[in-house]
Amino acid sequence: MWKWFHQLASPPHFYRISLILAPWLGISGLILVAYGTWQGLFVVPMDYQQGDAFRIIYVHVPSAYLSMMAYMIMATSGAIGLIWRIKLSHAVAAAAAPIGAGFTFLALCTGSIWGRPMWGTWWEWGDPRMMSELILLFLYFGYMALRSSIDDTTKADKASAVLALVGIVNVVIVHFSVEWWSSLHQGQTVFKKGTMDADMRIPLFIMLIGFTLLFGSMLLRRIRTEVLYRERRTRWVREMILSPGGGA
Amino acid sequence: MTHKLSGDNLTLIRGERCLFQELSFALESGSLLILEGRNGCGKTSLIRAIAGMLSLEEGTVYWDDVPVERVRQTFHGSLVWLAHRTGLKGDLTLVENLGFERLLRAHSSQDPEEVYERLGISRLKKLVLRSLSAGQQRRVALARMLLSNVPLWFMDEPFTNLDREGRVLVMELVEEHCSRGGMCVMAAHQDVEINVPTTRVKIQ
Amino acid sequence: MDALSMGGYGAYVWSCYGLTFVIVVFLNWRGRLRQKRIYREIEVRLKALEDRE
Amino acid sequence: MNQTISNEGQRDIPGMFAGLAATTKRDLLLAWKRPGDVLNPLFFFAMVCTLFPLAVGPSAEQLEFSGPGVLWVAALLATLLSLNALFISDFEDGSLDQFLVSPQPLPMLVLGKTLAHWLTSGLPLVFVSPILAITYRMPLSVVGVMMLTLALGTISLSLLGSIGAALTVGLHRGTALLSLLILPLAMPIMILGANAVSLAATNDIYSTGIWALGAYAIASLSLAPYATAAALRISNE
Repeated sequence: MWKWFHQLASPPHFYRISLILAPWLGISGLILVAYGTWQGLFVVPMDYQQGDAFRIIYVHVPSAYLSMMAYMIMATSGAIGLIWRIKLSHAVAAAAAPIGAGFTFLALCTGSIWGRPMWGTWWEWGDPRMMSELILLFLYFGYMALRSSIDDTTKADKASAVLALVGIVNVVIVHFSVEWWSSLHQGQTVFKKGTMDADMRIPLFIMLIGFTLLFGSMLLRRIRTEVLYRERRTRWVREMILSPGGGA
Repeated sequence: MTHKLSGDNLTLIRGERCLFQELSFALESGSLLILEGRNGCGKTSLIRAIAGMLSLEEGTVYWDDVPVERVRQTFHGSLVWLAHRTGLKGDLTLVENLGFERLLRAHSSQDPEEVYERLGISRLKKLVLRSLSAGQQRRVALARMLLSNVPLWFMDEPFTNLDREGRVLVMELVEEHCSRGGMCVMAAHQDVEINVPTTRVKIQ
Repeated sequence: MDALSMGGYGAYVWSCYGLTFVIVVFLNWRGRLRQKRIYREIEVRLKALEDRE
Repeated sequence: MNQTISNEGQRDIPGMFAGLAATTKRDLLLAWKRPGDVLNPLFFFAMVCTLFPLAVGPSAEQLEFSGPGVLWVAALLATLLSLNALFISDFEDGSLDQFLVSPQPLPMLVLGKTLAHWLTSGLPLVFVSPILAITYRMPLSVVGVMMLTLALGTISLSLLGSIGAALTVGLHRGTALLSLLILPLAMPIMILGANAVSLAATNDIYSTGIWALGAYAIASLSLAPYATAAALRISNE
């Protein structure tokens, strides 16, 4: 098991595997998302409370979920890189950040657009989820800014891993503190936790899986870029690029 | 009690460049290790790596045949560090600066006054360090080194900012330290001739 | 027409799906762009090295 | 000078609390010699508090309502301003190198520095804040609560901020970056502090906020020095 893991974590091996894996993930993700979108937009009956506006959740929930997942991937792989000094995991962390920031932004926008007809406002300061997402976006910005302002890659890897770990504790605390705060100012929860019917839930699951697969394929491509850049002096990169087929 | 400092297969890559590769050395009590090379060739990186301030790409530094990560506190308790940036506060006086050091590290029982006298800084005791010349500040850093009771001296470019007299003094101090069973690691870009068993490591 | 208006919520629903599409495509495009750029850089450098040898 | 080297490495190293006490003492002494570094954030604090009524109008109920929030935001920004200098001079003059190769545990030395930072930035803020609070028409009973929240909150701010200061030490654009890194981390502290004061002002139960701030301070007291120490080792490579 350990040996297998080490083999996978070796850059050339990973590069080859991800070359095969990424397109499959991308294609299957696209198919699932297309099917889920069609279901979500046209097939699923509308919600009796929210009307057709509830269809937004089919893109909002997956992007919110991916924004958190990308951060988890970023922080855990950063920690693995710090503790076991596996170089590949730092490349994973570096690759996950921009995608995570993109999905966080998307989750904020779709949440805000959903809030307009539902709450009558584009932005609800008292909602813990929106606030946590916003802070998460700031954390992503801070992470990427720290990374880009350190020239030495090894140093940037380690410093940003520390930041990501500190930030992960913070996201939890922000959520609870905003929850306390909004309970003072609102008196009631704005989000009603409705139970979803099965025929509404299944497309959501399909969307979640589809988005995750798309995310996976994008992540693999970016990791590959990172690996290529970090290993640019090594023999295997040289052999691969100068070979007739190339490796793109 | 004799000590041993050794490095095995040390490799360090900084940014683009590989500074040194598969470098090994061993140093026993009573001897001197000189890291030689032109300016900017990675001597400072090497000496910092040996002292445990830089993480190496590969290789291990051993203190008494134990990897230093495992005995960090003992290792750092056995060394004193002298570099171009002295680590002394310009806003504090000589006595205040050295008083802070005494709280961090094991210190020798000898009279500080004697040490100040020998280094020619006893008249400067009450002055704020900022008002001293670079050479005088260097001597204060030397005083800190002498007052700490440790076997291992790390000296990164110990001769900068010193006049001829100062350079001779440093060589004498190192000689004395080694003859008393101490050991010294030194990074220097000029020729150093000290009458103790010396190992030289050249960095390209 | 019904599908477009979404019971009066059309603007909100469609803008969300549109934005999602834009951002996913944008992220993918940026990833590809960066990969191409890095690959080209390394290729050029390696070719230059080989020519010198 | 004829004595032989008897030391076996760690026998006569002062204990770990000696390292904490030594760095605290040294930094307090330094602050004493350069009072400007202590006073500037205080002036900044007072000025931000002055700006606010000028911007939104001096009506009494508005000031009463927004007082806790304004004071807390100003305190947060003032702390941020003073955090910048936490490690820079040590980095530049080589003291940081000395810390890294000292036998003392680095988290303790860092804790000592952070403690000194709190004593010279957080604590003065706590004592200056009543003057400004009174201009915001805050009743005396609430002023006490505010001082308590500020005291607890600035401990956490100093500790969290030290992580950011350690991560950005030695970077060219460190100042702007530090704010970007620290503000999201500091947000919960401000939420808890400012709202506890607001609750006290409306005679509501505010103890939840105080307890949460206390818990936050204890948690950061026990965890932040390790993160800061790790960050310093990385930044000083």
